[in-house]
Amino acid sequence: MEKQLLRITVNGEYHEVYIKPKKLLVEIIRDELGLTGTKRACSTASCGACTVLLNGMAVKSCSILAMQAEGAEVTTVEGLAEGAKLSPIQRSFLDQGAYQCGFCTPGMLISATALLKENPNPTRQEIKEAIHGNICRCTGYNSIIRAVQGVAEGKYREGGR
Amino acid sequence: MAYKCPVCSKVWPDTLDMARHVFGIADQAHKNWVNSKGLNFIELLLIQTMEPGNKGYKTLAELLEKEAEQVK
Amino acid sequence: MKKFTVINTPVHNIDGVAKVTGRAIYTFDVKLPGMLYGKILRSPYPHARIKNIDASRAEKHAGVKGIVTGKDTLGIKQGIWRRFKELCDEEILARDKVRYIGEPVAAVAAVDEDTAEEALDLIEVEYELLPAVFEPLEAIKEGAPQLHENAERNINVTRHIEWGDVDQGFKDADYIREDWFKCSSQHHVCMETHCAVASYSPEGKLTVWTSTQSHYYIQLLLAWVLGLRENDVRVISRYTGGGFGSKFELDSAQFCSSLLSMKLCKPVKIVLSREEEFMATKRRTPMFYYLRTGVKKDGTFVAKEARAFTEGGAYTSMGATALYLTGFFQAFPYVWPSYRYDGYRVYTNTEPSSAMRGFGAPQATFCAETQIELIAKELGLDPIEIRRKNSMYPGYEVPGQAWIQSCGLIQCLDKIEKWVKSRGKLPPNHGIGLAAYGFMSGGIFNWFDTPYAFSAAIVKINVDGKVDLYVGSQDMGQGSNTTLSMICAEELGVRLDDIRLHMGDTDICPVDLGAWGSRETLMQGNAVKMAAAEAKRQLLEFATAKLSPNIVYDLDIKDRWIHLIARPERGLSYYDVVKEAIRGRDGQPIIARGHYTPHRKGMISPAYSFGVQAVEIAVEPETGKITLKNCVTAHDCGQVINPLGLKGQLEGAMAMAAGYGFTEDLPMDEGKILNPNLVDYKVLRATEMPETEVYEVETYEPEGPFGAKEAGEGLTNPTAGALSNAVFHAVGVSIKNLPITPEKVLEALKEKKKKKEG
Amino acid sequence: MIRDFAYFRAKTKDEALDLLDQHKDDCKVICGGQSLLILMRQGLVAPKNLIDIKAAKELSYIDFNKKSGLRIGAATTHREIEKSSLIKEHYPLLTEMEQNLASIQTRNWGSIGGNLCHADPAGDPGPVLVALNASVKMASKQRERTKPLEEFFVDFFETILEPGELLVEIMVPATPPRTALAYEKFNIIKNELGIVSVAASITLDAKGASCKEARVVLGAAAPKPRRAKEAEKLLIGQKLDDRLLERVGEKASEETEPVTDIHATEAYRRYLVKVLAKKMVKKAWEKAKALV
Repeated sequence: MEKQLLRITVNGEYHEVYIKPKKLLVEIIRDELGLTGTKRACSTASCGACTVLLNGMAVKSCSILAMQAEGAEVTTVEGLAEGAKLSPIQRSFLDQGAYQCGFCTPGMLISATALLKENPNPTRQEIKEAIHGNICRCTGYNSIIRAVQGVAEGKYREGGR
Repeated sequence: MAYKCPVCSKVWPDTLDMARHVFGIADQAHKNWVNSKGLNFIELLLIQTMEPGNKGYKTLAELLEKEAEQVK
Repeated sequence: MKKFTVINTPVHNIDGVAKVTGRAIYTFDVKLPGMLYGKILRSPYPHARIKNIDASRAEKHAGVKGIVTGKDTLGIKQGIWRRFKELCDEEILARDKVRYIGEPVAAVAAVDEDTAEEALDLIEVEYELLPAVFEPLEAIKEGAPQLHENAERNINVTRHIEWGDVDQGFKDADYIREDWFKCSSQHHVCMETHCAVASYSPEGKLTVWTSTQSHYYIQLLLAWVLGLRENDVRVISRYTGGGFGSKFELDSAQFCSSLLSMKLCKPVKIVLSREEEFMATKRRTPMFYYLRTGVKKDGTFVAKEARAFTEGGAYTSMGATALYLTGFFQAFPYVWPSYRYDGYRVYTNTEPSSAMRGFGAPQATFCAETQIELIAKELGLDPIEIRRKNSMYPGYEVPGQAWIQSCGLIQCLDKIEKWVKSRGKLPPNHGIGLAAYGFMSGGIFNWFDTPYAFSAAIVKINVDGKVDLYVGSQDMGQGSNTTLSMICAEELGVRLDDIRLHMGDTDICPVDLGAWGSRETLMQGNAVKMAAAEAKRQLLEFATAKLSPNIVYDLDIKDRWIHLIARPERGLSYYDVVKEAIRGRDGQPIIARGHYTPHRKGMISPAYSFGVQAVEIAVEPETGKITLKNCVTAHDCGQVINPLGLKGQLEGAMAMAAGYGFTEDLPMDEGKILNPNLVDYKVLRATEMPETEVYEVETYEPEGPFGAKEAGEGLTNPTAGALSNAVFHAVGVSIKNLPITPEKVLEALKEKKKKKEG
Repeated sequence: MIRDFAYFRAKTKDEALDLLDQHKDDCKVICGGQSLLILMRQGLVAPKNLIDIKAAKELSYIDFNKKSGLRIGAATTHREIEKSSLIKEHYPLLTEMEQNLASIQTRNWGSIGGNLCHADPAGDPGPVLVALNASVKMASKQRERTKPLEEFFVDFFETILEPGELLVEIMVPATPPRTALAYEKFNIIKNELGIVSVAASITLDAKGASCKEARVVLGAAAPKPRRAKEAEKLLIGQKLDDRLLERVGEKASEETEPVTDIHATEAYRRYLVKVLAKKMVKKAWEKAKALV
């Protein structure tokens, strides 16, 4: 099966890659572009570890053909911080201990980022529903919910770490 | 007064403890010894759980009482 | 000066920034030049003899680089219970016989994963099917298919624990109750599936990156089964994407990638799929429990007889340990004047059952606490009162088993009682159930037969005052890296950011048995504290010489200030002393070692955590559906080291344990797991999480570093029991068969209705 | 593992129909692919050709007018439907249904058309849209046809779509006066597929006293979303009371063909259908009453 051209912008970097059309978006992000922050933990679109922003929307990159992201703008966990300056949600995750093994964290951060962009003041229930698609086996979610609330409360509005 | 395991010579304060050791180790050597004395190792274990009153262990302890060498 | 300058202050984990920026490199992310990808062919049958394996077609498949089968192994039967040869029964790559669906029979290395997977379909395995058996109570019957030659009636391990005069105890009892319970299985569901990258070099050195809870165990087991010298095997595990008890035994990814790499002298990566993870790793041990309990009218416990038949699956794994611990914790956390336990682990043609967070104790606690609630009801006693009346206490000795030094159970009961009262009268079909529990702080047993200390640590102070801390423990997310760094900083009198921790590499780290059985805080923590204390002693020698204090003055270091304890203002900068000390030692950095192995602490563990959990639920009577409302835990883990980490551990344990209680299960048909994916296997999601609250009850554990002991694993023990008790109080039915599904609740409600009417 | 396939990106509806026509003997259409890619990964589906209509913007729209009702392009995402103020105003049940469908990630990329074509009897849109009396427009290079959604489903994961045919639009008539609907699924984990689900639509007579029209649609209780027609008959001309609800529930549960699986036994599913049918009919009825 001959490869086809994919043009995609990831974390602000434009790429042109030739890929087999059966390749999933997550495979291109991890294997072709070497951005291993984005994880995979199931093959049934259940766990959300592969969540990335696609044109600003949270999607599961294991359930999208890379070819469907032609011309799209993708943001992965590596794209959240500006250099050494962590984004508010990243800092809040640290302060709340909203991660343990850290394997679901990249996907969680992306889901939380998408939520806060759309709804800067979510209720506890809205936060729960926003991360419903992301499984975390370590934390029991409540610290993650507190982390999102922390950002919503404006704790991190100005200044970096 | 203590007892020496007839199979591996490990010393135990009493024969019920030694019975625990024999069932616990449950290797071929210990199994064979019990069976060679006319008891059925597995049956003893199953009796222990199927019937109340610690039967399996008591029976084995009685055997050991007879067979095991006493040491100071 | 306040008591502690570092510990007992919440800090985020030292590897937190790497984790929230996606920079943490897990084994799953490792990519080496020229790396090949492996896939494993697994048995589709629960019990079969392998007559022949023909891989010739697969070998010819374009892109395939190599294939291994049982023939390529030394055929060593391995296991963690190395002291007991007959309990080392798993070859990993089966040579003659497969004993469960998913058992590996061959492995392929190819240029990419898809090619390797295609090749699997081309390998022809000729099986002779054998009769199989799946239930422990079937497997011990006369004439049942036998899995292992030396295991008559498929009895794998037995355990007997006894103290006091049980038979007399029952004679003295006013009330005796008998119940059967069925504890289901559960899967760890680590987010990072088992995976390994093995790289064998022509010099005969094998390096294995892997996701593990114990690089030391994996190093030894690999060396053993591959016929290599221990220290020619290097195991590296910097980040581990969850463990929960599933990652300290040798697994098929580690073994097969190593075999393939040794055959091809190329790096080989194997990542188990989620389906393989479910079908062919390990799982929580399912148990059938019989409990016979005798109490006095006033609720005083007098006698307990417990029998457990555990579904062992095809191999021993760590299931033998679970069998022992479930028997011990069946009597926890209470004073039983007499107790008898008989545990039988039975081989079945199913996925081996083994260690999982709680290690047999959640099963025991579910049964025990559910029964205690029923007894309290029968005798018209208050559920908290009956627990308080029989609670363990500091200084209590579990006859012949354990010595309880610190125990805050009573305080925990008081706090929970307050909370329950504060809830007032609940709406209809709501209920609060509680369960008391305890857990160990690392196992004393050495069935693995290591000649090393259980834990060891090295501290090295560099000229700039930066401290290199070398530990053998494994951080799989529980936060031990941070806890240990804090212990080191506190003891040495420096700050957390003065510590640079090195872990997860057998080439540079001292030996520790690994992160299981809640070992790290107490055991590795003691080793770290000892090393830090020794380094501090060396520093103080110089400081004393320099300060030349009056002989009655003792020195100490706190927050980088070396001073006279009685006159804190008189002192020296830690940095200056370090510089001069090193210069004074002919330029050698200060190096100190520490180690810990428990001695004279009984049979189980040097220390025990305690706690009580209350779970509030709502039951939908017309469907039987359960909704979690609140979960409150009072917890005694001795001195808290990192409050932030502790809270996360407790909340996480609760979520996992609640899943065990009412959503998670591994139904099987003829040994085939029917839900090997995250669609059909239901882990709790954020939407199901109730509000959680944690009350810390601080005690001082003399055996623990700064008085600390276990936290985080023990909390998987109470939730299932608390849930079943909550259902009991909400709608008046007691479910003795996990998980507590809506259908079971509904059935029980119908039964109850029938009884009322008829 | 996903087998190789030839990939074609259709930018317009006509391009899509041309491609479908060329490859009708062995092709699959992908839009959101949230279900399809899982089947392809499991090797259950392995098309030689894959036609991607995600980029065909003209297949993604929501419009409404009071007379003809609602038209939704097949490629419209669940999230777009969930967030549409038009739909929230005129078909609040659709909004509610979408809010409880899978995860946000899935709703962001998955399409309503894809969901219907996947024809999972446990899917949420099926029962709700049948209760709303929706119909679907299918097009091929040769012709265009419209069918009631009820008839679109054939069996487990099977529809009446013919080779070369594409689902292009979902049409929902304007809701008749004094009509209200309700939908609920039973599950353990929120937003996951229902163990069973029931949608009900109740139209009251002018006086708002008795039931003029009724639709009771069962999900995950048969090989396809099924109307409990006998239960519906029981409602016509009747006034609301507990005995009626009881009989409707009974009937509905008789009209199911549930299966036993690891999530529930057949008996429990039947029972749940009864519980939910009673609940939904009552809920819809009371909502309708409030409109009078």
